[in-house]
Order: sequence, then C-alpha cells, then structure tokens
Amino acid sequence: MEIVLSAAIGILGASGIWLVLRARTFQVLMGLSLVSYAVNLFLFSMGSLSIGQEPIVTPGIPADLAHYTDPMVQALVLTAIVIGFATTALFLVVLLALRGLADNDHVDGKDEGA
Amino acid sequence: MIATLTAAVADAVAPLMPHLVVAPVVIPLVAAAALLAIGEGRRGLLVAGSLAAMAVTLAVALALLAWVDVRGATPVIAVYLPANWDVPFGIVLVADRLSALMLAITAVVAVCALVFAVARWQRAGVYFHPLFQLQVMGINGAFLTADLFNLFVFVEVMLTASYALLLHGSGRARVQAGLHYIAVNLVASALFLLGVAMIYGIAGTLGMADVAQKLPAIPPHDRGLLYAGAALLGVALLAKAAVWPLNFWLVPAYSAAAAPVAAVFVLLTKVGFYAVLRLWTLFLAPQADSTTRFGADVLVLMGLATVVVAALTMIASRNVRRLAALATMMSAGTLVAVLGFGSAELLGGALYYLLGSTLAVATLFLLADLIERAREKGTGATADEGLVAPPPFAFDEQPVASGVNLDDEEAALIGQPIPIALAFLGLAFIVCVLLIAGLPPLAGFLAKFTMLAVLVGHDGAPTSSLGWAVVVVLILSSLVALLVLVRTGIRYFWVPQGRAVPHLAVIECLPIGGLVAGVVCITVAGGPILRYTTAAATHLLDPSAYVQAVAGTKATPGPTQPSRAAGGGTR
Amino acid sequence: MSAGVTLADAIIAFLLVAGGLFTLVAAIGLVRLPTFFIRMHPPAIANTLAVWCTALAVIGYFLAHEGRVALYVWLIPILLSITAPITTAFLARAALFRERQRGGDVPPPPGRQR
Amino acid sequence: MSPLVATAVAIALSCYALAIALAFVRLLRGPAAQDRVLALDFLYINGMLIVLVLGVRYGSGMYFESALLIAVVGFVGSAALAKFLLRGEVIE
Amino acid sequence: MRRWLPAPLLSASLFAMWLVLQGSLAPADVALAALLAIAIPVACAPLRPLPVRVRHPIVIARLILVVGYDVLLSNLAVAVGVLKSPWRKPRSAFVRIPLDITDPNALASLCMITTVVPGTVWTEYVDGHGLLLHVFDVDDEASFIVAFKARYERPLKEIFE
Amino acid sequence: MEIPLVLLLPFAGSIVAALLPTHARSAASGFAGIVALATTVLVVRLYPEVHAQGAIEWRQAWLPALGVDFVVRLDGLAWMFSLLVAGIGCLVAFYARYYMSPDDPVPRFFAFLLAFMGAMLGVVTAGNLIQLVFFWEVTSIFSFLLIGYWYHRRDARRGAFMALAVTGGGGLVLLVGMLLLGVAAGSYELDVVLARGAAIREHALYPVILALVLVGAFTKSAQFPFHFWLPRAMAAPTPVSAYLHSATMVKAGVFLLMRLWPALAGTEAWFVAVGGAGAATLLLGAWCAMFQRDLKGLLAYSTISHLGLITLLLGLDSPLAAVAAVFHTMNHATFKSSLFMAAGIIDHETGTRDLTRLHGLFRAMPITGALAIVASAAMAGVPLLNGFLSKEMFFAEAFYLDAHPVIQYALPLIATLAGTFAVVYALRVAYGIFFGAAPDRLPHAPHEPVRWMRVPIELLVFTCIAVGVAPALVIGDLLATAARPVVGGQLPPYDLALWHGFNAPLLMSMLATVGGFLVYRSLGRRLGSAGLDVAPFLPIDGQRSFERTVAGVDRAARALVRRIVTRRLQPQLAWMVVLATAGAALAVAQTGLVWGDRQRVAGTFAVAALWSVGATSAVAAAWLAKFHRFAALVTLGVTGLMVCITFVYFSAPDLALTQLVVECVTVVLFLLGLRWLPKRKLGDASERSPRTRLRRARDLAVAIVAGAGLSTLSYALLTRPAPHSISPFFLDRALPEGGGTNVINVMLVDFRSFDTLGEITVLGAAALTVYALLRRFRPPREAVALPAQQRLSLGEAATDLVAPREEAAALTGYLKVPAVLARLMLPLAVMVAVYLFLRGHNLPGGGFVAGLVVAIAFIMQYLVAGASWIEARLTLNPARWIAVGLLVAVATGAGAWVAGYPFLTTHTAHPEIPLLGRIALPSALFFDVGVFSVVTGSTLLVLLALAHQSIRARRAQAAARDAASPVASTTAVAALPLAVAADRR
Ligand code: NA
Ligand code: NA
Repeated sequence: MEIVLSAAIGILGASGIWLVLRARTFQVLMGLSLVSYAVNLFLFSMGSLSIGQEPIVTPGIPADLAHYTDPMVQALVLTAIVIGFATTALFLVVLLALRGLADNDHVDGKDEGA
Repeated sequence: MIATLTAAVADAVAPLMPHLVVAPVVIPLVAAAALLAIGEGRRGLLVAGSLAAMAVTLAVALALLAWVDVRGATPVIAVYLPANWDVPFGIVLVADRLSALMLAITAVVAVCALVFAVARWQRAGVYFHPLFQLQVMGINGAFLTADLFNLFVFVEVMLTASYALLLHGSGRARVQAGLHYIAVNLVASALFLLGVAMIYGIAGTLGMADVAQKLPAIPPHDRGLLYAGAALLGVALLAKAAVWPLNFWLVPAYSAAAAPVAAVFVLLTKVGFYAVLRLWTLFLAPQADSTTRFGADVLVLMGLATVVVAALTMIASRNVRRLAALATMMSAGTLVAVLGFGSAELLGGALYYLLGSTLAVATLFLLADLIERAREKGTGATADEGLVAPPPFAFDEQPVASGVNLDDEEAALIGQPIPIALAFLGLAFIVCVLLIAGLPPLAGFLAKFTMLAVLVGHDGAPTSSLGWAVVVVLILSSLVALLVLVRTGIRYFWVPQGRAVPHLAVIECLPIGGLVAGVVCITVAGGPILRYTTAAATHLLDPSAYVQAVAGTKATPGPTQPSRAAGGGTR
Repeated sequence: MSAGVTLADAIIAFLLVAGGLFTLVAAIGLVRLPTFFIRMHPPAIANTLAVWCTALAVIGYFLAHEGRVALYVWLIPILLSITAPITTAFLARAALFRERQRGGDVPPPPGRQR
Repeated sequence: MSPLVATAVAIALSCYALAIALAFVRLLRGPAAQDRVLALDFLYINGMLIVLVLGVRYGSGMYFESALLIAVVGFVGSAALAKFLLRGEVIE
Repeated sequence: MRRWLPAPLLSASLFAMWLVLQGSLAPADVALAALLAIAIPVACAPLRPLPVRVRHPIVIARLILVVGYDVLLSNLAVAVGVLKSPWRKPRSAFVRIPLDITDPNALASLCMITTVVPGTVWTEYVDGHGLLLHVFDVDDEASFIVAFKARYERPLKEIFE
Repeated sequence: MEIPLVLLLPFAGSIVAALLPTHARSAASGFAGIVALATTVLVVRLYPEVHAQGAIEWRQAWLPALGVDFVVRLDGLAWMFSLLVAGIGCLVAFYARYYMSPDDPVPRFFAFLLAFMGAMLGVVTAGNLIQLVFFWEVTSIFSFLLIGYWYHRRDARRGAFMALAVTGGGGLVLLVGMLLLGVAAGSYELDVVLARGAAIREHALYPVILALVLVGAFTKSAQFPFHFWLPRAMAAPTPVSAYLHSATMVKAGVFLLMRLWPALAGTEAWFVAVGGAGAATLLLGAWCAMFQRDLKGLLAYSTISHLGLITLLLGLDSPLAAVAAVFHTMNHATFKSSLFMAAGIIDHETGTRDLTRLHGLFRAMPITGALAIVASAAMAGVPLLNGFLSKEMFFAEAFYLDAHPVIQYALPLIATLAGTFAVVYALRVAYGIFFGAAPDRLPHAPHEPVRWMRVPIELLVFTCIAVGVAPALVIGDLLATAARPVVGGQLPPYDLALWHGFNAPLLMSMLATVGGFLVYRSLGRRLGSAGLDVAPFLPIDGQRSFERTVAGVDRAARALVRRIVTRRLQPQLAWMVVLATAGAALAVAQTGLVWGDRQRVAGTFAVAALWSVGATSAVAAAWLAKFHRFAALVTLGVTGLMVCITFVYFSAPDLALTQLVVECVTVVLFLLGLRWLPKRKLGDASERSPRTRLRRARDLAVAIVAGAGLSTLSYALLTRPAPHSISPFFLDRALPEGGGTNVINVMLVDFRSFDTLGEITVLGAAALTVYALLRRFRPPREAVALPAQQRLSLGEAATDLVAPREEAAALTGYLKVPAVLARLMLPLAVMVAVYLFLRGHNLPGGGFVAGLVVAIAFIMQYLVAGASWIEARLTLNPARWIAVGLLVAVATGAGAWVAGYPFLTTHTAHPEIPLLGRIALPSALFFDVGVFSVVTGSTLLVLLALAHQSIRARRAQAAARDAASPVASTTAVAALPLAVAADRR
C-alpha cells in the first residue's frame, strides 16, 4: 500500500511540475493544483498509513499511535488544503486579469511562440 | 541613557508580560477585521483606525525590545503559549532579541509606509487598510512564532496580503509581476510544506526548540532525510529571502508595487532571511567532527552570487525603483553570504546592517515615488525602462572633447537655488545612497566595517578564500551601488533648467523624514545597537538558552488543565 | 455466534455485493452503450438501486452489530433523489443543445419542424 | 466483522474500483464534453458508495458524513459543468 | 403564522431530519430541532418564492410506492438491457409528452421521478410544448405516453393542483 | 575638551549655514569665515601642547564590540595639516564672499565647504585607522557635492561623478587596506600601528596592505594612473579648487603616506611603488601643465605634478626626503591656493580662463598681477620664495640618492626635466597672462577686483615670501614638529638655509631655469596664440580611458545580466524545482537512503485500481491542460475525488469532508474563470520546432526526476515508525482537556487554534484580494461578448434557453424545474451544515466544512436563478461575514485574557438549562463560529465577485448596443461597479 501511495504522490507531483513549467497560465494553474494534491498527500503520508483508526477518541481504546492514526498530520493537511484553496483562487483571478490586460495567456504576457 | 530608558520601559511593561508577546499579531488582526467591518465608505475612520493600530503595534514592538534587552548579559526570552498547552504540544511564540529587533524594524517601516500611503496610494483600490494590517500581522507572526508549521501559516498570511498589496492599483505591470510572484511563491510554499512535513516525519514534532532538542536522538540513517527536509525548506526560504537564482521575481514585483507597498515589501525578504537564520542555527548545529554547519558554503556562495548579480543588474538599470529593488536584493545577498560564516560578531554586524539597509531601501522606495512624480510632472513622460537598451552607463550626454574652453559654456556660473522640497528629497536620497553603499558617516559604513573587520580576521582568525571573496564582493558592490545610485541621483536631481517643483504633501515627507531620523538614530546609537545585535547573534549561534527557555515554559494551570504544575510563562 | 446474526450477515453481504455488481453493470453500460443519451441511463442504477442496497446494508450492519437504528443513512437516497435531477436536467439539456448545434440526431426545438 | 461480510465488502469495493476504472475510460474517451461530465458524476456516486462500504468495513459511523456530503454537494460540480456546457457560463 | 412558519411542510421535514440525524429524542435535541425547523425556513424564505401546497396524503403515499416499485423494476430492466446490449440494441428514443401540469413543484416532482426511475431522462421542458423525455427502451411511444401520464402525472396533478 | 571642538565646530557650522536663507551671501560667508577662523584659533592654541607632548588626544567609546574608540589625535603632522585646513579654509571663505555671485544660493555652498573642512580635519586628526577612512570617504562625498555645485553645467556633473568614482572607490579599497593593516598591527590604534612598523613590514599581508593603501592614497592625491579626475574637478567654483583640489583634499593622499611612513616605508616595494608613481606623476603633470589652454587646467596639472613630487620624496625612503615632503606640502598649499585665487580673480574680472585670450593684463590689474607673478615664481622655485627651498631639498635628495645606478642617473634627470617644465608653465602664468599684447578679445574689460578679494592672496603670498626669505625663523620649529612624527620621532639633520653653496642641486636649478626660459621662448608663441588641446606625446588619455572603461563595464554588465537574469517565469520555476531536487538528493546522499522497518499495510486491488485511475487522470490533466481545458478540469476533478477517497480509506474522515467541499467549490471557481479564457486553437507552428521539443524534453526530465524524488522521500518516510512523535499527547488530552473526541477538531480549535486563526486570515485576505482585483477587471477582447452558446440560442425562435436576469425569467425556461429542486436543497444543506458544525468537536465536521456547505448551497441558488434575482431578494455581504468571523474568533481567543489565561485558551462551560439539562458549551465552539463565518464569507466573495463579471459584461453590452458603438464595451465593462460590493451601504 505504501508503494501505491508513494507512486501516486510521485506521479501527481511530476504531472504538476511538468504543468507548472509550461508557458500557458491555465496550465500553470492546473499544475499548481496537482502539486498541491501531491504535497497534501505527502504531508498526509508522514503520519503513516493506518486503516480504521480515525483519530476520534473512543473510551476504552488506549490513546497511542498504535490505535489511532496521527492526528497532527491531518490537522496540518486540513490547514494546507484551505490555504491551497485560497491561493489557487487568487492565482486564477490574477491569471484572468493578466489575460485581459495582456491579450494572451502566456505566463510572461507576451506571445512568442510556445 | 538608553539603558535607563529601556529599563524604565521594561518595568512598565512587566505586568503585561508575557501577553504582550502575542499583541503584534492580535492588534493588526483586530484592526484588519474592524477596518473591514467599517467599510470602504468611511475613509476618515479607516485612516484613523489604521494609523492608531499601527502606532500601538509600534509601541508594543518597542516595549518588547526594551523588555528582552533589559538585563543585558542574561538573555531574556519571553515565551508565550497561545491556547495554553505545554511545550512541545502547543504552538509557542518566542520573543528573543532577534525577534524583538525584527518586530521593531517592521513596525517602524510599516508606520512610515502607512502614513505615506494615506496621502495618495490608499485610494488606488479597495481594502488597502485591512490588507495592510494583515501584511503586518503576517510578518510579525513569522518573526514571533517558534513552531515550524505555524511559521508556514504566518508566511502564508504575509504572502497572501502581499499579493493583495502588490496588485493594489492593478494595471498591466503589477498584474504581470503579481502572476510571477504568486506562482513562484506558491511553488516555494509547496517546498516549504514538504520540508516541514519531512522534519515532522523524522523528528515527530514541530516546535523549533523541540526539534533542536530532539536532533541528537535522531539515528544516523535518518539524518539524511532530515537534511533533505532542511534542504527543501532552505530552498523555499532562500527564495523568499531573494537569493540568486531564486530571486528573479523580486525586481519586477518590487518595482511594480505602489511605493508604500514596496517599502513594506523590503521587510518580506527579511522574513526569509530571518527564517533561514533561525532554523539554520537551531537545527543544523555543527557536527562533532567539524566546526561548520550543513550547507554553510552553499549559503556563502549563493549570497555572493546574489550580490554580484544585483550589482551587475544595477549597472544595467537606471530607474530608481528598480535600483531600490536591486538594493533589496543586494542586502539579501550580503546577509545570506555572511550568515554562512557562523561567527557571532559577523552576524551581529550583519543584523546591524539589516537595520540600516531596511530603513534605507524602504526610504528609497518612498522617495522614488516622489522623485518620479516630480520628473513626470516636468517632462510629461513616465520613465519605466527595463533592461532593454538603457543608454550607456556613465553619462547622459555625449562625451565632450577634452580641453574645450570652459568659458564657452553658455551656462552661467551661478548656482541654481534648490527648492526646499527638492532639497529635502535630495538630502534623503543622499542618506539612502550612503547607507546602501555603506559609506560613512552613516550606519551602513559601521555595519560594513564591522563585517569586513571580522572577515579579514581582526580577532586573529585566519581568513578563508571564501572570506576573501566576500570581502572583495562587498567592496565592489559598495562601489557599484554608490556609483549607480549617484549617477541616477544626478539624473534626477541635477536637472539643468526648467524643473517643475514637486508638490509634496507634508504627510508624504513625514514618513521619509521619520525613516531618515531612524537612520540617524541607529547611526548615533551604533555602539549599543551593535552590542545588542552581537548579543542576539551569540545566542543564535548557541541556541541552548533559547531551547531551554522554551522547554522550561509551563502552561498556566487552569480549570481545564488541572493536572498542570504551577509555573510562570516567562523566563 | 447465533444463526440470526449469520442471517443478518448474509443479508448484509448480499446487499453489499448487489450494490457493487449493479454499479459495475452501470459502469459497463456507461462504457459500452453507443450514444450519449443512452449512456445517461445506466448511472441511474448506481444512483438508485446500488445506493439503496448499500444504505440498507449499512443500516442492517449497525442494527445487527451495534444495535442502533442508523435511520439517518436513509437520508442519503432521499437527498440524492433531490440533487440528482438537477444535474441530469442540466446535462441532458446541454447535450441536447450541443447535439442540435452540431446537427446531431436529436429532436429539433419545439415549435420548429425538422 | 464476520468473514462473510468481509468478503462481501472486498467484492463490493473491487466492483466499485472496477466501475470507477471503466467510467474513467469513458471520461477519457469522451467523445463529447457531456460524456466526461456524466462519467465524473458517476465517479462521485461511486466514491460515495465506497465511503458507505468502508463505513461497514471499519464498523464506524464516522464515514457517514462524507457520504452524506457527497449526496448534498457532490452534484454541484457536475451541475456546474453541465450548465457551463449549456450556457457558456455558470452564473448568469 | 405565515411569517414564522413560511413552509410548514419543510419545517416538519427539517424537524424530522434533525432528529434522525442526531438519532436521539433528548429534550435538548428536540428543542434544537424545533428551533432549526423554524429558523432555517424563515432565513431561506426570500429565496423560496413558491409556496408548496400539497393535498391528498394517500395519493402521495401511493405514488411513492408506485415509484419505488418502478425503480426496482426498471433498474433490473436497464441492467439487463445493458448486459444484453451487445446482442440486442435497446430501442431508445426521444418521446415528447404533452403535460397538463404546470405547477413548478409538480413538474419538479415529475423530474425527480423520471430521474430516480432508470430508463427515463428528463431532457427538455418548454412551457406549452410538453416534456421531451429520452427513454432507454420503448416499443410503442403512444402507449408509453399514456402510461406515463397515468402513472405519474395524474397523481401529481391531484397532489399539487 | 578643546580637541573635539576642532571637529565639532565645522560640522555644527555646516548645519547652521545650511539653514540660512537662500541669498544670504554675506551672512553665510561671514559665518563660515568666523567658524573657520575660530577653528584656526583653536588649532593654534593647541600648538604648545602638541609641541610639548608630541601628541595629544581625546577619546570616546565608539564601537566597543570591535574595540574601536573615537580618537581625536593631534601630533605635529596632524597639527600642521589642521592648521592648513582651517587657515586656508578661513581665507577661502573670505575670498568666496567676493567670488560667488550675489545671486548664487551660497548657504548650500558654505554648508558643504564647512562640512568638508570638518571631514578633512577628521582625516588628519584621526587617532585610528578606521576613523581615518571614515572621514576620508566623507571628504570624497563633499568634494563631489562641491564640484557639482553648479550642477546645471554639464562639466560640473561629469567632473563630480568622475571625482567621486575615483576617490570614493579608492576610499573603499583603502578601507580594506586599513582593516588588513589593523590585522597586521594587531590594532587599529594609530599609536600602536606606528610603533609596530617592523612587524607590519614582516607580515605576510604586507604587499597586499601596501597595494591597497597606495591605491587609496594615489586616487586621492591624483597620482598616476589615477590623476585624470583632478583636471575635471576644476569645474568646481574656484574657491573650491583652491581649497580642496590644491591645498587640502588632494593632500590627503600624501598625508596618508606621511602618516603611515613609519609603518610602511623602508622596503623595496615601497620605494618602487611610491617612488615610481611619484616620478611618473611629477613628469606627466608638469608636461601636461605646459600645454593647457585653461588656466585652471594648467594649475590642476601643476598640482598633480607637485603632488607627484611630494610622493616621490616620500618614496625615496630617506628621512630627509620625508622632511622635504612635509615642507613642500606646506609650501605648495600656500602658493598654489594663492595662484588659484588669483586665477579666480582673473576669471571673475575678465570673464575667461582661456590662456590664448589672456595676455597683457598687468596694466589693468597690477596688484593682482604682482601677486600672481610672485606665487608663480614660488611655484617655479625661484630663490627667496618658499618653493625654492623645498625644491632644492628635492633636488639634493634626487642627486645624492644611493640606489641602483639606473635610478641614480635617471632621478636627477627627471628632477631637472620636471623643474624645466615647471618653469615653462610658471612663465605661462606669470608672463603670458600679464605681459605681451594688450587684451582684446575678453568678455569683460579687465580691472582690479574689490580690494577685499585680494586680501587672502596677499596673506598667502606674504607667507611665501616670509618663508622663502627666513625659513628657519618662520617655519623651522613648525616644520620640525610636523615632520618628527613622519620620520618616526628622530629628525634627520637638515638646514633650512637659503644658501648651501654652489652644489649640484643649485646647478640643477639653474639648468632647469635656463632650460625653462628657452623652452618657453620656443613654445610660448604657439601656446600663447593658439594653444594645444591635448598635450603631445601622450599615448593614453586617462579621462577617455575612464569613460571607456565605464561604458565597457556597462555594456558587459548588460550582456551578462541578459544571460544570468531572466524575467520569464518558466526558468524561475525550473530553477526552484531543480535546486530543491538537487538539494534534497545531495542531503540524502550524505548518509544514504534506508527504507524503514515499519509494518507495511497490505495492498488491496481497490486502492491500486483507484490510484491507477488517479494517477492516469493527473497525467491526463497534464496532457489536456493546454488545448482541452474543460476536459483537463474534469480529469483534475477525478484526481481530487481519488485523494478524497484515499483520505476516507486511511482513517481521515475530516480530511475527506474538507477535500470534498473544496473540490466542489474549486470546480465552480475554475468554471467561472473559464468563462473569461477564450478558446485556444490547436497546433501552432512553434509546437514542432526543435527548440520547443528540447525544452519540453528537459522539463519532462525535470518533472520525472522531481516526481521520483518525491516518491522516494515519501516511501522512505511512510515505512518509518514515528518514535519521537508528540501526537499521543493529543489523543490523550483531546477529551479530558480539549473537551472533544474528534482530535482533529480539537487540534484545529484548541491545540493549534493559532494556526487556524492564521489560516482563516489567509482565506479572508485571498478573498478580499480577488474582489479588489476584479473591481478593475478588464476581460480579454474575445471574451467580452456573450458566450457562443447564448449567442446561438438567441437566434432560436421558441426556446427555453433564457438568461435568468428578470424577475419572471427565473421561474421559466430550462431553469424552471432545477430551480425548484435547488431551492429545496438550500434549507436542507443549511441543516446539514448546522449538523456538521455542531458535531464537529466530537465527530467529523466543524466550522470549515459547514461554512463551505452553506457557501455551496448559496452558489447553487445563484446557479439556478442568476445573480440579479438573488440579490434583489437578499443582501449578502460577504466581506462583512469575513470581518465578523475574524472578530468573533479573536474575541473568543481574547476572552481567555479576562480569566488570566493566554490567548486562545479554551474553556468548556456546562450550564444547566431548565428542561434541557446540562449541556456542554466549549468556548472553542465560538471560535468555530468565527471560522464558519470567515469561510462562508470568503468563498462567497470570491465566487460572486467572479460571477458578477458576467452581469457587468451583459450590462456593458446593453450599453454598447444603446450607444451603437462597438468600442465602448471594453471600457464600460471596466468602469462598471460591482453590485455585490461589500462597501455598498
Ligand atoms: Na431516470
Ligand atoms: Na472537525
């Protein structure tokens, strides 16, 4: 399972990075979204994979990491998701504004081929 | 005299401690929310509220500065536990000498920039005041927090507000620069998160002091991963600190931003530097078998490259705002380069240099606005040329044949009276130039001298080849900065005839005057400040006091935490 | 282990597998059927029968194993029956519009003879 | 959990995973944009079913909210996509 | 009354929904359910201009049963149709059904029914031109129209109009 | 206390002078003169002490961290220079009163002049090396400002810049030299440095130190090859030339050589470098001076030559030569400043400095003429004048030097030759200007200046004569005092007599004089009538070279910058990714990578299949994003769904909830944006160019390597246990102390609530930014029009496709049915939100998810009914929601202060409510209310601000149709206010 998740993180990251390095603003936007998925999963994976051990305390179950998954990473991912959402929205709007002002969708605002 | 004053202030704030530590975050946040609630319609109320909040923030920052310095030799480290959880489980805020210093300089620059903005810039778009407050909140939080992830959060607060402020006023240049700036910072933030994640994955904790404490227990085969996390974090922070080759975004963004915004942005690169400094000294203690820390040489080399590139770009630039942005870059490079040597005296000099250069560049950004306005008024043209094809470096005019009889010049041998406004701008400009170039008699010289003296080994330590390289680069960069800025100054101020006298509002001169006065203050108080910064640097390089202060802090015992032992919040 | 529990488990297992298989059939239909409008039908299987089966299985499971009436699970089919039509109505109308625009084999707009 | 239910859960999850894979083929193949939206909507329902089944598997009621939420807001994405296809903008 | 209880049916549903969600009949939950059941419709009232008035609860119950039965049957029918499709193409067709009901709530209910019953897709409704329905498998359009109107439209007309 | 006053007075005076009114010529000059005079008196009064004690000092702590004090130190040399600086400063101030025009804004001039005086005094009285450099640079700065005083003149700007470049740069080099000198000597204290000469000369750094110090000295004293700036500095007003560029500032370089003579002199390197530069400068300056056409140019080159002479003397490594150097420094200051002042008078009264036009002036200005002739004679070294004495000493040193044979022959020759040239240029001044044909082409009729203008010259010329006639009496004691520190305390035997008998130096003098007369006769006519623009036989023109160098540096820098600095985004991001990858790889390589030994979780088919889909959809999104945005968006949604299911699968229900709602909002958000992104056309030509392909291959490689690295790191960490984790604490305390069973929620609203506060701030700030930016939104030209779908449907005769912008429209058309259902969903969704919110503390849910659910429910209403319809019925004020939310969150946090706890400390109250029983009321709930409010407000603000662009566009189009003007639309769109405005009142 670890292999699957890390491979997924890698592929998501690679796709995202490839897009981030593209010349069109929309590509960069998509790339940033993919990168942020990859990063969130990476952060999530720091807590190690646990099945059926949601961090909601139940009386009688010892409060340790053998019986619950790591709540810290989840809290961090939660914050990261929200911040990622906010910045994505912002980037989208800046992208639109630039598209209007520059009359093309190149990241540098000048259309000079790909 | 300064000692008595600080002692008095420290006594006065003692009852407020340690709650005062969180105030630099809470005050701007409350102000932002309140200003947002007030709405854009009531401009007068907005301005008054915004200024009042910033003034209170400044007062708090100065009080903290006095507090941490009050007992001189023994470090006073104010530790605050928001939400009242024991270290290392809750988030920790720490105000030590370095943090307090950074808070103070932030507040000074922010107050001046805000006053400057009140004259004109606040009307260039909506929500300027709330976002400005959030900007300050983010910066302050980043300087105060002692928790890795919380640092990420505050850096994001700071960045988000900076996106807003950069775009304030809109327009092609700003949006274009803004897109690059945001894209770069989003990628940097991703790296930041990855780095934090890895450090948490290995160390199992997020408190900076706690990580530092747990490091010795990390098994050797995990160290590589820890360093990898540090490297990722480092790249993210060095990008924010504007180190080459991660700093191409800086010049377009800073020169496109509205003047007061650019002035505040000077602080942003300092946050990057601060974070590098703090984490590097805390986490990467020298290994037993060597005296240097992981990545020290890389820092020096990148810093040097930054200074060199900044200097070269300066030579190719003529616009004051661009030059100010490049000066930011140059100072960033200088700071990072000298950081790599891990010497307390050197670092003390560097922190002193940071103060001076921050004030100078911030002033220069404000000045640039007024100067260019004056110029545009005179010529009816806006000067915003980039690297494309500026005229030759040295002179505006074609060189005259040597030996031409000077008397044939038509111009009279009578000086031109300089209007008071222009004299003011000119004087402020000279102050900026001297500071940025590190020339006497201002703080810039004292700082550069201190750094160079340590580098060449005045204490008897031998100088490495990297040390010599830094010496050479520092000197050459000073010269370049001097000549380029003077050349630009000549172009703007020594205008032959028919100049339009700029109309300066008092409210625009006030902050510039304030910043210049600040420069004079830190110059006059050079000795005490250097003592302070050197003490700060000493405790940075030997963070045991910091770590112990944090680890020794206990949460306040209370009704929901009955089990907790009694203990103060401050050490 | 009593026979009653086993019977309950059998019912639960049956419902779970039925839900899965129905969904699989729907997916097959989604892939195999020739035109868009025909393809719109199979997903409704997943939306209704599969969800009903699974919801019943969940309710049954909690009833059998924890002794509580997890009636709230049935809210899911109810809410789905309100939300699904919105998507369907938009999507079918959009497809119709687009097909008309590109001259596809769909009825003309009302009031206009083919 | 009895082995019977465990097996049933495994089968059901495999069915859903397979269904998702198949629907994803449709999503990639299209051919029209509406096919992709249809497939996405179907994927969401599948996701919801997986969540419900996982609730059984883990014997936990804590996954119900996720399923409920897909039922309540999951449609908004596909509805917006569909409306975009129809009108060229989501909010007029 | 109108002001504090703009949609009694909705309020009742919400009240029940809360109690079902909480799975409890504790006084606090009942009180909260009542509070929410009143507050939420009041808050949403400006955006819900059409009052819903229903009659004939028996018709409603019967309709629900009919639809439930139809859902089961047509699910199986469509599933079989899908599995058999390689050999026997489903005779799918667009069917335009002239409708008598005009009440938006009734129409919405009809839309819900067509959606939950696999085999029918609500495609286009234009006032005065009836409903265009896509049907998965239909031999005789005319009889389908008659059956559809009888099974679903008539009860809805009774309930809403 | 008198000692620091020497510095304090001029600087304080400078500030006062700057504040005088613009045209207060008499007041300003009088004030400056008095300040200078007072300083002179101060200096003179200190003489007995200096004479008696050798050196007196005043000390003040400056930079204790580096052990540097501020030391004002006056020994004989410093005293002598102080006297020159203050005394001549006084005379110059007086002279300038008459020289400067009444229209000149002189307070600035005098302020600079006094500040310069202070700086110069700082240099000569510096008690440590750092202080010396400190004031050294300050003199450069004020020199720059004074040269540029008449900045409206081009030559002033150019001259000032060049002077600053050379002397300021030299000063920076000197700083390093001084720092190293401090290292070699073990202290920056001058006393220590001077006492440790031997150690310094032995030090390994000595050559470097010498080179750096000499660059500093030579640039300041205009020594070859840095001499070229001085003639350009003549663009300054003549009093400045007389003061800075002959008497004082240019002497700083030779002062430094004298100052450090005991520490640095006495080596071969010193002899070669200092002597060589001095000799070259001596000859070069004299040679050039002969051919100048500008009177001030002539004087400038002669100054260069004389400075070369002094340097040469200091380079000879003999104590006697050093004494001669000191002596000549004093002499030169007197005769050269008087000559400059005379030149100023001539310029002032005739209106020109052109030597070809200046002749026969003696009749018109006999007194000035006489003074100038005497001063010129002193310059040429005519007996009975001070110049003669030091020149003779120089000739003697040159002749009797004990050195390499070549040098032994060359030096007397050079000396004689330079003497000859000196006679020539002195004649050009003394004879050429005042005799010969009567003046004809002068701008003004020449006449004597105001009586008082001559007084300073008279005083100086009187000094020349007095020293020349009775040297031992007038100057003997003083010279001894001044020279003693230079030679290290032990003066060599010398005799300040007029007559030393008929010896070689005298012969050399005579040869030079005769030769000079002969050369002047042969050259004089040509020089007098036409002059030469450039001195002949000089292969290099320093000024030109300087300018060419500067331009070359400029060009090179620009070329280099174009290569190493980019303004494009892609390389920036690539750098960052590459550096991060490389950094992480190198770090891991330090210890090697070991997989962890944590128990692996068994894989299942379902997860593998799901992530095959997830990964494929990510790749597909990457593939489609350029030309098929809609499809890419859908595939991105699939990836998001997979992430969401993964969260459910691996025990993270809260993350799943959050991811899910964020996905929904993101899709709507992107779609709202897509409206304004015109379609891209497939396949441009550049797609196939080899360069593009190369770049793509490179990016692909970067992406794959970085992705692989990410996989590796995540696998390495996934397989590791977490022995150090602090998380058990949270699991342990969440319920008893945090009051909730959902640890995630307790973390968000309690343990790490400070993070959450920052997080909602980010969200709010982002939303405000979006709104602010969209207020100025200008859509792309292609997207201004209605979307194609709507334009097409407009044409259809009977259609249900109507925009829901009117009241009735919302209830008709294709939206009629969905609207009913969507409106029904609103209360249900709100109910679900309340449910998720209230249970969040104990079970999955919470303020954030609840907020997004409410926002989505509202967005759905907009989707089915249009913005106008909604806003006619309901005033949403999203910005206010954000404000209130933040305030509530902070107020909850600050509430803890009231009870004396830190910010954000939580407390759970358990009030007993009648009928309902005891209910738990955690303060964290209120914090979560704040979160809810901010999230709802922010999401709505972002989405609605975007959505409103459509309304603006439609209104703009209506306006454009009304105006029947196609151009108006764009501007109208930009000008329209946004109705959802939070500032709407
Ligand atoms: Na259906
Ligand atoms: Na929660």
